[in-house]
Amino acid sequence: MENAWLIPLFPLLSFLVLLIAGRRLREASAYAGILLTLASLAMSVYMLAERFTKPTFKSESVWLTIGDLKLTAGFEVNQLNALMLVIVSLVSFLVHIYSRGYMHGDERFPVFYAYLGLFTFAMLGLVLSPNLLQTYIFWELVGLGSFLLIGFYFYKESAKHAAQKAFIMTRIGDVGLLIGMILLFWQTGSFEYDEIFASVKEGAVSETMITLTAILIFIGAVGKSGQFPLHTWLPDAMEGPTPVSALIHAATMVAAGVYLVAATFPLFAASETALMTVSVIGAFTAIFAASIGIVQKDIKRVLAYSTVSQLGYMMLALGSAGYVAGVFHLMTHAFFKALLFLAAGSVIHAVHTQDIEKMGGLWKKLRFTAPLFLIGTLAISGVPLFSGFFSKDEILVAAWVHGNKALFWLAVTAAFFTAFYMFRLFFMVFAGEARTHMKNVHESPGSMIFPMAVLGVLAIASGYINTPWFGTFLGDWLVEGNSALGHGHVEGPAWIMIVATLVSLSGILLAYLIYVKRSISRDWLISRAPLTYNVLRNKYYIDEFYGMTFVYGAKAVSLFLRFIETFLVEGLVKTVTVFVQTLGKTGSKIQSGQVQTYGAIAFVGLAVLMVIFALTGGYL
Amino acid sequence: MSNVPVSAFLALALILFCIGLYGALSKRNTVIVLISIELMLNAVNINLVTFSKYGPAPSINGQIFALFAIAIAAAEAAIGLAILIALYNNRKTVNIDEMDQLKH
Amino acid sequence: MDLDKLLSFQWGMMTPEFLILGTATILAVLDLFMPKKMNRNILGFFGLAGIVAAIVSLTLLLGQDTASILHDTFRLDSFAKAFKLLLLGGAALVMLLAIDYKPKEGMEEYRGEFFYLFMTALLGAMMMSSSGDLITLFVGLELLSISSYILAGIRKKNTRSNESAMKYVINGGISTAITLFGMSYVYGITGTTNLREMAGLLSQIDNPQHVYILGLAFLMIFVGLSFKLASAPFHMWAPDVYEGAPTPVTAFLSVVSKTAGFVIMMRVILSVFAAVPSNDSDLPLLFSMQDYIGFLAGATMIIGNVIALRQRSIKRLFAYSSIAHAGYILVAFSAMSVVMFDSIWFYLLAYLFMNLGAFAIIQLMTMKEGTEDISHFAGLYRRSPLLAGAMAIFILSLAGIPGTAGFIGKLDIFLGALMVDPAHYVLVSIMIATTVVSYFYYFGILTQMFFRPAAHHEKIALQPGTVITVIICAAATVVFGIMPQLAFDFFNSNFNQFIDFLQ
Amino acid sequence: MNESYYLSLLVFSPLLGIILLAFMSKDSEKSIKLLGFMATLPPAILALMAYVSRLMGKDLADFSERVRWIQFGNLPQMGEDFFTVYYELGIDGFSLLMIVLTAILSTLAAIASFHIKKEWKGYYMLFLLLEIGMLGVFTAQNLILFFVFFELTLIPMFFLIGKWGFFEKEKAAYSFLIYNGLGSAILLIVIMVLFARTGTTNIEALKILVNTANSDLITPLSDSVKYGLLIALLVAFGIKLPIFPLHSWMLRVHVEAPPSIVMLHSGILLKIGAYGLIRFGMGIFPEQFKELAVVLAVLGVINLLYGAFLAFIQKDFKMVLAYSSISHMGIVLIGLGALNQAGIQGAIFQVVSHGLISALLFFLVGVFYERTHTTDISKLGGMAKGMPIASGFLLAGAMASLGLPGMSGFVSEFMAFLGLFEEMPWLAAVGTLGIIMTAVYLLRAVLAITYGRADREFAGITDLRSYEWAPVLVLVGLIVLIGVYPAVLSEPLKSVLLGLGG
Repeated sequence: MENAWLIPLFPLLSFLVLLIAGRRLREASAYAGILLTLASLAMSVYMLAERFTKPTFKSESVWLTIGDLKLTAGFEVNQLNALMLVIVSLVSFLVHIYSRGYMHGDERFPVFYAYLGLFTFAMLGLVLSPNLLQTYIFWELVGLGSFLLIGFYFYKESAKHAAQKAFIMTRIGDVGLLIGMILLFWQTGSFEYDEIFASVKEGAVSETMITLTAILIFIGAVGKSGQFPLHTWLPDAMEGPTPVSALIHAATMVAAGVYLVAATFPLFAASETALMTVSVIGAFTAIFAASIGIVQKDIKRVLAYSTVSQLGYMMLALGSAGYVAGVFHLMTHAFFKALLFLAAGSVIHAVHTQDIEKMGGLWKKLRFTAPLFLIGTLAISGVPLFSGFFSKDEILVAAWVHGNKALFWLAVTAAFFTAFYMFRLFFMVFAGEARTHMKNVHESPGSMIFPMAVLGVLAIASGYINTPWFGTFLGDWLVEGNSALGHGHVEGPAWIMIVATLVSLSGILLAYLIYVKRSISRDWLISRAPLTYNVLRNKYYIDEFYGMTFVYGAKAVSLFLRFIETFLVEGLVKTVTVFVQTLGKTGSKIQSGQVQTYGAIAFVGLAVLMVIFALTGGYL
Repeated sequence: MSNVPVSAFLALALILFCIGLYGALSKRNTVIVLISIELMLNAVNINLVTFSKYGPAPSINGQIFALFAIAIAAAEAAIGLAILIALYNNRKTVNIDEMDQLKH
Repeated sequence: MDLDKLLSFQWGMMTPEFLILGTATILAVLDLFMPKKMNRNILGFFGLAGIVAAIVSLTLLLGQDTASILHDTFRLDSFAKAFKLLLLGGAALVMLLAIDYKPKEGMEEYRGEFFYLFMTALLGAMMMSSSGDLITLFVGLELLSISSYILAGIRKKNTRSNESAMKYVINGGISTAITLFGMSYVYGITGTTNLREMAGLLSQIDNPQHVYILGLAFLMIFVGLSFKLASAPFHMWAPDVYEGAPTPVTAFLSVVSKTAGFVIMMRVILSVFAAVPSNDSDLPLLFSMQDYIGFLAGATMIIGNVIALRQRSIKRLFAYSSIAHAGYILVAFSAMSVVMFDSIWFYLLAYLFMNLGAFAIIQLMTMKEGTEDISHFAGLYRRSPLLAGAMAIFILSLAGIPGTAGFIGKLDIFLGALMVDPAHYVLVSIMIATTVVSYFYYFGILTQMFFRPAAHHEKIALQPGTVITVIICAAATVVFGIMPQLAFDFFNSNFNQFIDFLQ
Repeated sequence: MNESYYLSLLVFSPLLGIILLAFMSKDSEKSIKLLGFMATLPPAILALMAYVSRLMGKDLADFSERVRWIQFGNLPQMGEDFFTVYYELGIDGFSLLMIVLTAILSTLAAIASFHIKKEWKGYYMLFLLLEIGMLGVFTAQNLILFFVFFELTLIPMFFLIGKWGFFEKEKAAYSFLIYNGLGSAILLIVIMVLFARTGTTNIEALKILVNTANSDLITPLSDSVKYGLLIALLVAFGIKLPIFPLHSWMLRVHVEAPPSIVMLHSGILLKIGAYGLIRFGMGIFPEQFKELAVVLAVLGVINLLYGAFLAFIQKDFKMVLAYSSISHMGIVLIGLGALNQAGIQGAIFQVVSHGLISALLFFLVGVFYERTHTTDISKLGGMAKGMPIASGFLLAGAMASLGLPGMSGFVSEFMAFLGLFEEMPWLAAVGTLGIIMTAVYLLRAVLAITYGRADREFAGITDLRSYEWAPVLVLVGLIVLIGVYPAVLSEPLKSVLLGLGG
């Protein structure tokens, strides 16, 4: 495990090589990227395997000396990291392969692979970080990767705005994280996770401070994971190439927020308020995003809102002390959502549009993509036997057991919505007949199908490592040796599973009725509740609200400051200048050329001095 | 003579000085201005001579000083008039307020 | 006083004065007998030679002990030596300029007079620095003044020259009268005109009324003498006279005459009033007058620098600038610190070079262009890089930028003003603030020279005398700016802080 | 000890170039440029050698040199050193860093100056003079010498702005001159008061004299005088830095001066303000500085936010960068205001880091301007199409500037905030708003230039030329190096930080 630090370096190498030699390699760049990511994947798998038998490994050295303070950098391999390493490198590897087909023919092909390398490096680095500072560093670099890839089609105005928005919105969260970690540092004297947890455990940090810092760190997570109210960037981020959406905005980076909360879980666990905040925000986001997802017409946006919603689920899990549930869902979600995105990419690749209104009847034309998409949809909808079913069940149980029944029912409702809109999507894309004329619809090349197939398998299989039926292997392993993380598996009432199944099936049924059988009008919502529809369609007008408040607010402040600048700062200078010049003008006017005036002034000067002297008697 | 107090001489000198100054600063004709300056210098001479005779510490130096002052005042007046003539040749005026080519 | 007595005086002490006097006389006679058509330049060089000879003789006298002759009316103390060196140096450079001065009209026939009047003016200034008696002081002062009046008006056909001379005479007359009026009271109270005796008598004065009168007399003398310094309130003649007078005369007035003004100021005021006990404190009267001097210094700096901002004529601009510099030196004077003498002497030294250098270039340019407007400096950098570079040095020095003598001079003045207790914070602040204001007009000239395109690209024919002056001045400005210790060491080893000032 | 002239050699080595240039024909453009560039190499090499020898463990005190220079007054009774100003040069870790920065940036700016279109001879002579001034400022060991070099930078800058600048160059030059003249005037008052009261201007000696009770002064320095002096220093260096509301001159300079000069101006000259505050303000008046730290921190936050918000609405990219400089100098102040080790080190890091970053950005401004003849954001756009590499570096510069980890900006920003959060958490929290705003305005501007629709006008423009690669690569390399391995800066600073008490 002492070589774990090499894992992120492979993608970094890929980044550098492609940056320098990319122009010459052209599409061969893909091989460099794929091979190097494969190396990372191989090592990650090896680390994971090793971690089963060996204890946590941590290695650090001094990075920055500030007087007496020594800040360190290093890496740590524990259960959570090891798992994340595999997830990240696997998805990244698959996306690398996929992109070879998807990005074929793009003139900036090498750049794309370079950026992928950069992102993968940052994400792997983030996962390996043993302390908050390092986490923060990679946290931001991940954001950079995301920014670059969202803005990959830089010549599109929308891509530009999306990239900018993504960077800024996440940065707002990052500042929360920054403040939180600095406050923690001054409380505990360290950025190291284990030392912080130890201090918290000893009670060296006050209750309020724990709550405050935990919430601040959570703000960071909110930004990255697209939780309400910082979620608006994530749907816009779909401007990036689809493989990017799969890698960054579904499987890895957006999950980083969840990962962060998981990594600092002992801190959250020490404050009921903090947990409460996490769970409330999570649950709210889950239902909130799901409701928007119902009416979106862009295939990727639907998936994006579903991502937001699912991330809310994970937060809810963590907030309900369901550490294992959160991480478990993170993993399954990574697989099935990546699958969905890749499949969606494949669809877009085939039909060159993202508008689902224009699609339809693709089941027959895309013989590989369609079933794989269906697997993903089933998994996310929580249909039994698919991975999403198990992880979602785990979350519902955690929420129920933790005690907040309102949140539980919210989560159940969100599950219904999820099933509904996912199948709405599926049916609209694949079922029925094509709604517009589409030519040259063809199945994607093997390089794109293969990664989807792998993910399809995982979307089904990955659920079975932690089930109430066959054993909670993952859960037990994750919390091993760390009591602060709670129990590996939470026992809940069995009816929850039944309810969850029923809810998801009814969601599917409803979608079927509307979009396949057409027994319920598609325009039901539009005609019956146009207001609600418009609100949903416009994403609750949140973007507009931000536009009106923050953007205009900042502009207003700027204009106000410009006012100060012009009138106060410059005005002051102007006043002084004018004063001096007026003085000069007056002086030169007195200099009238009349010699008698000169003499008079000299005399007046003398007289004044003498009068002063005479009056003061020389006692000036 | 000796009944006249010192202060009277000094006051006379002061008054003369002021008249001279007033003249120098107010008359339009440059010749009168030059004469007024002479008045001021003569006021000084009165002072010097008074002090040399009745001052707190009488001495001959004052009178010598006065002699020098007279001589120099004469030289100054001569120069002044010479310049005035040159000016008059060029400008055809002796009015001091018209000499304002150079200003500001 | 018989012949023996007369011969017993150490006349050698007066060699420099005799040399100047002799040169002046010979020049006058030669001028009289020289054919009208003959080039008078030779007279200028002869005068220059006389000045150089005087400098040499003065240097030989440097080691001589302090002594006085003619009943203590003529003193050769270190103060006299130090300032005479400045006067002579300045006059020599002015002479070089004067030789090259060939205005378009109204000068040619008087060039001989031009040269020897410089000599007599210089003689007056030298007498002032050596005099130990009010009478000689006064005579020296007037010799300088009257010569300068004529010099200012020497371009008889030029109305501006006439006018400037007239103004100069009238203001000069008034100032003389005021000074003398003040002096007459000082004489009245002490009964003597000898400065040293006065100091002795005044130190025992115990009548508060007399002290009071002396205070008034002080103000009169100070204001009267401020005419020579061109400092407030008697500064207003300077711009007009500087503008109208021939350029070498302007240079002479702004440097030599001003130096002489400071000489007489220190002579009279320090020797007489430093001795008078004050009515209200243990300190001499002079110290209670510090605030008045400081006030006038401040006013001078402000007036000079602020009005200079509006000038378009380069000579007027330098007139105001020279008013401002008088203000700076008055700051040193009003502080009366232990470094007062060094700082005034060094500043005058620096001022001599930087100002004369600048005037040399101004003379060249104004003669060439026939106008004094600043805009004719435009593009000088292209037309003559040497002149532009030298002018830049002078201007930077006048503005007090490090690396030049002007900076060190200012530094020394600040030091003096701040080392006394209570420190003159206000005065120093005014000085610094006005210095910054002065950047506006000084750098305005640089802007013209370097940034603006020239109206035409005619090369400027350089005249040897001017070039020599410029080179000497530029070199000195830089050398004393970088290695001021040369001057300070010379000053300290030869003049030893003027401790013999009153002995 | 042949090293005793090392620093003099280092500081005055550009003089060689000036002299050689003086003998060149003013029309041989190529060779003048080449010579101008070559002349910046000796100081760069010497500076790097000094840096390397420091890393090898050499004592920096060995570099000191001291020669008698001026003695004011002649007061033998008061001792030899009294009122004597020495020509004394020396360096410590901080000044070493600044010298290396100066030397490197000068070399790069000399390359950037290849874009200059006229009168290369005068340009390079002034440029080298400016370099002497800047190097001197950081080596001077007494206040007067410091001041001399400080002013020495003023004059070449005036000319460089006024002659080779853009449209309103003369106004900018004047603005620069008057503000800085005022700043240095105030500085001079402080220097002279200290000199007059203590009889020395040596910084080390002053540290002791001013802060020891009953020390042997000519006239005692009361506490109020000390406060007055410190505040005056703050104003003097505040103009240079610049601190709100003393900044308006600097905007003009940033906009009007040629980009190669702004590289130096923004990279080095502004930093003299920070250097002065740390060296003199903190060094000579530690007690009073502590009291004023809050004020500094507040000013820092104001600067940070004020600059950021105003940068947000600028139309000219140079204005954006100008306000961004104001904003970033706020971080220096924040670090100083924190007055703990983290804060001070952060401030110093920021000084170096911003020097590199702004040099990079302004170099790129020059590159873009040279091709497009505009820096108006609305007129540019989609430059990543025609100039992908330059655009990429511009983006990298912006990222560095907004404090992206892995680049130098982050390390300094982080430390400054780390420091301030210990002392004044609320203020620091307000300040973090600046971090967000920085991202907002930089992305707005940079993306508007590089991303978006490509303007047809700019089709067919060339990307970075061969000689333009060097500055960009060196700067980015250094920025990343500091960001990844900050020990390159913190190592030489170790002793400095202990000396400042922190």
